[in-house]
Amino acid sequence: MAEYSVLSLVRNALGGHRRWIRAWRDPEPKKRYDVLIVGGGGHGLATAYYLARNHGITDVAVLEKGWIGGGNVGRNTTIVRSNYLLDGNNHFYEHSLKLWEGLSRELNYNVMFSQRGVLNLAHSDGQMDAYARRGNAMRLNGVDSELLDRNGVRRLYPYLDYSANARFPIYGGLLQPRGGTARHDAVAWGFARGADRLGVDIIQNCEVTGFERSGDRITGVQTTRGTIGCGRVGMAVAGNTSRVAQMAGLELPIESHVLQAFVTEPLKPLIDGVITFGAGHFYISQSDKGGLVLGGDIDFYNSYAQRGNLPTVEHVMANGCAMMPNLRRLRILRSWGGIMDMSMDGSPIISKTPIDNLYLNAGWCYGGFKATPGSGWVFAHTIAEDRPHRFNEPLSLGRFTTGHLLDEGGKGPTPKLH
Amino acid sequence: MADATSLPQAPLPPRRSPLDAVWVAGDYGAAAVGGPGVTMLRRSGLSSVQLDARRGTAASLRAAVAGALGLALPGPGRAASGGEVRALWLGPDRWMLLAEDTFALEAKLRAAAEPAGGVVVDQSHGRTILRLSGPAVREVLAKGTGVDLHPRAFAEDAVAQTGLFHLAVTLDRRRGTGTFDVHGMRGFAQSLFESLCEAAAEFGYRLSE
Amino acid sequence: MIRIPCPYCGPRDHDEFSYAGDATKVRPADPAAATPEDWHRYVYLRDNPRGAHLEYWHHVQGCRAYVKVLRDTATHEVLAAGLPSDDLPFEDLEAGR
Amino acid sequence: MTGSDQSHRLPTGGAIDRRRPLAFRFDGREYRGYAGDTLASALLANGVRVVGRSFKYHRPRGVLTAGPEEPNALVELRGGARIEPNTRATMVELFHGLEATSQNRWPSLRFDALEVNDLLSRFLVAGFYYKTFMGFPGWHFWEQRIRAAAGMGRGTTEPDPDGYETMNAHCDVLVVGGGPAGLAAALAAGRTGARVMLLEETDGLGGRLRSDRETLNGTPAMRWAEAAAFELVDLPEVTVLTRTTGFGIYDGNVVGAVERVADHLPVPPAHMVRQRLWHIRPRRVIVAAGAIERPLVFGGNDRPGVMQAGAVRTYLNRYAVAPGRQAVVVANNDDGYRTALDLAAAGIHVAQVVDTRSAGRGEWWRRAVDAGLDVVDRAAVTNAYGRMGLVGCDVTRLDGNGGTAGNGRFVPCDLIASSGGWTPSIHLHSHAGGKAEWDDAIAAFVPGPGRAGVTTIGAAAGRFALSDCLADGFRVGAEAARDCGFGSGTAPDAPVADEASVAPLQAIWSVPGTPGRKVKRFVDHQDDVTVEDIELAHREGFVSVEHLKRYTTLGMGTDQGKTSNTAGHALMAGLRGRPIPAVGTTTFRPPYTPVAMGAFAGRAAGRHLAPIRRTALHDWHAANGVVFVEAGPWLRPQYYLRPGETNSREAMDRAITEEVVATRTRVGISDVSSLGKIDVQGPDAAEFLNRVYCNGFARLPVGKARYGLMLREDGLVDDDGTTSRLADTHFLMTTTTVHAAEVLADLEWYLQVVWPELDVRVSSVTEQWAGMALAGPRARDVLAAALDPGTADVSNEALPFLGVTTTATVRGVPVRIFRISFSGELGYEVNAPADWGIDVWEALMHAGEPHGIRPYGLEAMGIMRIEKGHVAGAELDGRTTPDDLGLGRMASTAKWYVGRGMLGKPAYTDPDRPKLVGLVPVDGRTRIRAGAILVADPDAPTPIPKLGHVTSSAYLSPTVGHPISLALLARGRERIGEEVWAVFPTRSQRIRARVTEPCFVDPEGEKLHG
Ligand SMILES: Cc1cc2nc3c(=O)[nH]c(=O)nc-3n(C[C@H](O)[C@H](O)[C@H](O)COP(=O)(O)OP(=O)(O)OC[C@H]3O[C@@H](n4cnc5c(N)ncnc54)[C@H](O)[C@@H]3O)c2cc1C
Ligand SMILES: NC(=O)c1ccc[n+]([C@@H]2O[C@H](COP(=O)([O-])OP(=O)(O)OC[C@H]3O[C@@H](n4cnc5c(N)ncnc54)[C@H](O)[C@@H]3O)[C@@H](O)[C@H]2O)c1
Ligand SMILES: Cc1cc2nc3c(=O)[nH]c(=O)nc-3n(C[C@H](O)[C@H](O)[C@H](O)COP(=O)(O)O)c2cc1C
Ligand SMILES: [Zn+2]
Repeated sequence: MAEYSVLSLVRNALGGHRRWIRAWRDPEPKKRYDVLIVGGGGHGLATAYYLARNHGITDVAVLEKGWIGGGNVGRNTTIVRSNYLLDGNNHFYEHSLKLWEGLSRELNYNVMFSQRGVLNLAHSDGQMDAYARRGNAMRLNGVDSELLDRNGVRRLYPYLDYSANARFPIYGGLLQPRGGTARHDAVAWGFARGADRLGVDIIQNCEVTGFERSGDRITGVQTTRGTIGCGRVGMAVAGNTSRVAQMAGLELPIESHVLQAFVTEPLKPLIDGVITFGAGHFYISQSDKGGLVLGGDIDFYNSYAQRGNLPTVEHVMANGCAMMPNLRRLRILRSWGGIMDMSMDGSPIISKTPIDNLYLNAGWCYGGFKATPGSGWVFAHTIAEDRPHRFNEPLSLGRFTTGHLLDEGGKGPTPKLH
Repeated sequence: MADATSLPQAPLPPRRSPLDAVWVAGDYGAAAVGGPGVTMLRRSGLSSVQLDARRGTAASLRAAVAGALGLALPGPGRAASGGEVRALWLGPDRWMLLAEDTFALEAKLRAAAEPAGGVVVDQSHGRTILRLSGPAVREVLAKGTGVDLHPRAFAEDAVAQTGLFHLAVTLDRRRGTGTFDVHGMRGFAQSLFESLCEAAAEFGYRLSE
Repeated sequence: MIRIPCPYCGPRDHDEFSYAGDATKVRPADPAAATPEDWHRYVYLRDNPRGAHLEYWHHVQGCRAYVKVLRDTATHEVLAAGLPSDDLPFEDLEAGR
Repeated sequence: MTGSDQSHRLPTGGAIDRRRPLAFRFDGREYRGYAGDTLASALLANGVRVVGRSFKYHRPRGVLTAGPEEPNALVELRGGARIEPNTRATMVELFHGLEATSQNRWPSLRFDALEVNDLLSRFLVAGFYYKTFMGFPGWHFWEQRIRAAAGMGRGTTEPDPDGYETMNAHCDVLVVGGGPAGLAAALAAGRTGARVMLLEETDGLGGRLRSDRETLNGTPAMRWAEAAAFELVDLPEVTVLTRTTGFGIYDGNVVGAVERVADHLPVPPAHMVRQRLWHIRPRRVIVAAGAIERPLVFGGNDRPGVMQAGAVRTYLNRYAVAPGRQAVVVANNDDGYRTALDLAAAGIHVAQVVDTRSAGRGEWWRRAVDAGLDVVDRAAVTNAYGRMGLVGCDVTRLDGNGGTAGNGRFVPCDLIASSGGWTPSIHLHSHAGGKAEWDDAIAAFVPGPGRAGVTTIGAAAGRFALSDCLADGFRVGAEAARDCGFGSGTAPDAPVADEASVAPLQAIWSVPGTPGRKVKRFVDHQDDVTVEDIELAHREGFVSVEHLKRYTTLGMGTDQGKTSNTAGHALMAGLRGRPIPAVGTTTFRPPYTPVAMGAFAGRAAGRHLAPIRRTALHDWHAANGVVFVEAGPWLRPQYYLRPGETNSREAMDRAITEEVVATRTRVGISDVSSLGKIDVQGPDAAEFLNRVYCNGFARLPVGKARYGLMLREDGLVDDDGTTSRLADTHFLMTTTTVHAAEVLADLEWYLQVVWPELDVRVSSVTEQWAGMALAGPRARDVLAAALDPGTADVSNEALPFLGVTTTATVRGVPVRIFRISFSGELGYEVNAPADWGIDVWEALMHAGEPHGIRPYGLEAMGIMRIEKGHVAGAELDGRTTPDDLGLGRMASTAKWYVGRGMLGKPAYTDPDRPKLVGLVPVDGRTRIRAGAILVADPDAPTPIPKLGHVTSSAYLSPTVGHPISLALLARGRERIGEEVWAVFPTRSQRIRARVTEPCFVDPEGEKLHG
């Protein structure tokens, strides 16, 4: 019998739930590991899992400075999609989406991946053209996408603002039916438990504070729990990327910015899928608990504080209420922020680095949650094989030098605009 | 090059205001005992001429302007009046000069300021100026701007370049109780006007000719 | 609201400004002599420190000056502000960090 | 339910207005209360006990508290478009005609089908959903059911009819909380003349003094509060805002607050907003937010009728409501005695006073005993009974080792007043990054070191004695004013509180169950988190308080754990065998209490989402059949209908075609005012432009215009436009509409930061000038006819292509004329001072009448520029190099300019890069839409390799007679004449296309120069 199943649940219920064991162990760090993963977020944990599962590398520790899942994986708006324009991104994210589709069973952990559809609204002819291009490019890659006109959008969501009062009328939208949401914490916990069961040590409250070097190689990492030796190091510290990289002497094309997110009081089902506003940055979905989960733009200044300021809050709400005027009376229950590693072209970096045995997973901007399984998969491959997987070849650090940028928005090297 | 500012021959058409389509004089909003909380009027037909000092010419420019207009160009955050002309500080080495004429001020400034290092740019048609007065003016403006308008912080002749209802404006605190001139961009004039009216509605407001 | 003391206008809400990023980045002074590597560093690479950060804010809705601001990226506290030509006590802070 | 008409209203007392009865409805049934009641107090006055259902187990729940921390009594207030789900009945001021409905139950509050969850609760433990629902029929199936069961109140799909707004404020001292501490602080600061603001969440000042029977110098303390309130109102620089919650402190100590302007009214009257959001920028913040009482955790502690002790006092003293007729009081601190005495004073039978402490016999105990109350200590309520309302409880001795001694004694009661101590409201202190420190004496976190300028006082600082609260307030208020330059900082004398000494609290985080009885002990009432859930989380390794929260949902309800977090965290600390401060607390986040999204949005709703920018010619268009289109902030003419014509697809198509044909064959005019115009002046102006444009500007002659291309620092194309030299040191730059603001900011950047040595001034003159493009073979005739005679010569010789003249006048209005063209026709751009824009436009229209002039809009303009192969937004998409657009030769090799350093990147020079080409359908008919992808073989297996995409398209070029498109195509220039597939899978289209030069009309530019 699977460790987690209806039957095990019933059996444990009858036994007063006394026999459940820890979801993951709490080991003391060993002196040395083959691979150290710095960062116990979604990507770090998924990488450890796939190192063990796909490559048989189990002498692995994930070092997390706080509690696992406390970073962006635990504070994002949980939108999962693969509706990217540029091939370099599209293939990668679609790989990830396919992994999502089997993830709960793979991990024997219900990550509540729910394919409720992601709809991007368009508010001008130009935007419709841009969405058409994206939708068409996706289809050619074998990815689902539907171009909706105004009536198509209205059939899905009759309560958006179709009135003459709308400042930016809805022209139509791009729908990815296979997109959706997942239960963010469960993703971290599911990968942690999966990795743990395969022998990976998950070490919390263990901050990496420096690297031990011997020439171009890293021999170990200094942590708040002592020095740990290693064969290879994978870095997946999201918003903290520049700081950890600096310990290894690397300067990266990354800025850290704060992105806020919000949840309303819990409601009976109101919004089925994910809707994004096209005339301003705003996206919304409803969690299974009932809260509307929403977000928008970053705060537009470098930040390592996991909180933002009122102008952005107000901007997000104004966009939301413009898109859905029925939101106005609903109340925001909680707001928070996460620190995002904004790359210079708005696309991620999963790459080897100038240091032989140091590998980099960063630059996730607004959108790395959806990448979690795919990122772990290709990052594990990159670490295990010392060369990129075909899906992360375009995501190399070198693209900033060669000019093979992946700039979905065409915004240029201005992170705040991505 | 001197634009066609040598005074034109033909009689000029009257100047239009971007608020022509929406400005109907009268009382609006809540009925307020003791008169409207805010009275708004349009200051139309003015010359608004922007004057910049080129690099290192601020002092000579000040002297030239003082000589020609009898006006000391004000420092940051201040306005000054001299004769028929009012000067508002807009930014480093930049002022807006205002007078109740159509071309005379620009011509005068070109003659006096350009030789002293001044750069003259006519903005008369680009800005829409509303004058707000009345007991509720401060509250109405405070709904749209983060600048402190309390007399302790924003006394007479104080000037601020700021956002008002998210639009770039210049606020000019005039003499007398609670009178402010609001200079906004022409294209946004109607949006600014609507925002001001909505903000003023609870106090009652008057649009006067 | 970050309150930024504009050297001209006094303290203003940060949303009157537009953020213009890292002020320690110096554009190659002699473009002809600059190597691709120099341009790469200038355009793409960032120190991105946690703590004191020297940065530009453009007072777009105010006096339109670019204001140099020393701000702590961990607390958002503004430590100093001045004009682009001003030396703010960044080095001191960095040294003490 | 036993509700008769105000059966539980006390005959006297309370701060209600008995002369103003108010009728209201709950679940359709009519009741009566009084002005001054809350919905909760009015329901209790009517004997209504069950008001809601819990989140998960759907257990019947009653009113637990009397404040914003209420986890149970959540209702749907009002209805229709104004429905407000999850509204705390304890915070709703009663008004006449109020309608409220219970929520999270079906079909009714009394009979809720999902109460079955309570029976299944042994399966529905914390996190059960992570362990199941993975197999057939899949999560999606179960999710629908779980979602329907989850959630609380219902939202609406109708737009909210009410208004909101924002208000900005500045002050020296801001006081948050209008209890005794806050009042004292505001008084002390206000008397100095400092600008002071005081925020109070409820409808009146006084805080706990409104609920408690405290006295100062022998008179009720509330009298002092009333006097303080009067004094504050009279101080000219003091602003008191009631019904206003300070919901968060942000950077710069800016406090966000929401004022409920009209929530206590049935509907907002005309011109009144419903709520107002305040941005307050104080120099000093004093937080006097009080403290929140914790319920004790015992079996059945969620039964309707179990209430916080402090809330019981509020209902008795402030609302004159008897929350029960037969009470048991249980506490681990002296609040039990206080409450018992108040109950007794109100004539309510106190069946038993239970003190869980072993050392609680102080002055309050003595008073209780002296009053003849039946007091038992070292005992606890171990289980409470009564599904729809309390009927009694077991009172059991405690053995002093965390267990019970002997069997419980059943005590009949319909009210249990419980107190587990008070938790200071350190929310705002924490928002500002302040630390929390554990205080063993009160068993709660109190404010530790925090941000400069923010001070927490009174009960919010863990100082519960009234005398301490007043002393804090007076002292800190005076100091804060002094720090702002007002007064000496000396605190005024505080009135003397008549207080009994307090025996120390002894924490008890959960009361053991009675052996052999299965009971649920609720830590978090709203989210149904029990002691067992916390034990399970511990067992499974979710031991950090943050994991605990996320695994069990402790503190994640609408109350955000205000009553539950401390106990929950303490229980985890106990399980882990670690001290509570080492385990810590979860993060406090704004808002302090939930805030409506509309309040944040303010007036930026509907069409006010973003301001609208109108051109100087707007009113003319509006009067002449225009259809406007949103272009960023601008409203621009899209096309013009005939007089009286209604808009339709056909009308649009015909209008656009006519506009193109008129312009190509006769003359057209369009509004180009929105193009950015930047005045550039100074001795170094030419050098400056030479650096920002990739092509040369240094030698542009005076009186000439030139098309310029600007790159970003990364070498990709940023913007384009024509720039004219009006005088040696004076240029006028134009930019695209979308990039105008950005380009100006960039120019300022280069001048202020990068090249401060250049002596150049730039300013936007976009608004100063109305711009009109006059184009077509007859353009010159029209222009010449419109000009005031003798003001300018516009002959081909005098004003050749790219010539500029500034001497002309039209109807006396000085205009600038630029011979440039976007349409490829003989064309002029005429700029007129904006206030005369319409006059000049009308003069041109008038002069054009004999030539059949037509105004044309963006659509026609778009078609004509595609016909000419001119690039616009879809090609300048931030990913193209000059060479991609066929403009590579513009990039000078003779000088340095922004972006040049990057142009050598391998990817930019890759011959496979897509290049601008034209496309026509091989069938001559089918439109190749923008967004189509170009491929060699549409039947190739996926992923199908892409060669490029269609950027812009005209469904019909009236000039060439068939559809045309522009595209970026790999090796495009080499493929001219070849065929490719343009596929549009989202419309199931594939079209055979021939690759052409990107210019379809007049490639030699004869028209332009003619
Ligand atoms: C508000 C918000 C909304 C978002 N919405 C979405 C969305 O809807 N869809 C989407 O796809 N993406 C979204 N994202 C982005 C997504 O959350 C992130 O890109 C993704 O989670 C980043 O990867 P991660 O999970 O590994 O990062 P994290 O969870 O941040 O993991 C990094 C970990 O590294 C640890 N760490 C850092 N430094 C050290 C050190 N020195 N030593 C040890 N450990 C260290 C951190 O504590 C952290 O736990 C959002 C992000 C935010 C902030
Ligand atoms: N019995 C006890 O042990 C005990 C415990 C705590 C407090 N008290 C008594 O309570 C009183 C405490 O005085 P105090 O002034 O510190 O607190 P208070 O509770 O009397 O007043 C706090 C006030 O702040 C308001 N408030 C809270 N948060 C707010 C916010 N975010 N925005 C706006 N308003 C907000 C509340 O509505 C309340 O009116 C004293 O009388 C004290 O004796 C007694
Ligand atoms: C998808 C999602 C849904 C959430 N739902 C709730 C919720 O219902 N109640 C709540 O209190 N917090 C909710 N949160 C917010 C968390 O409480 C928390 O604020 C967030 O994970 C960031 O952590 P922090 O606030 O501890 O820094 C949610 C967060 C996310 C990402
Ligand atoms: Zn400024």
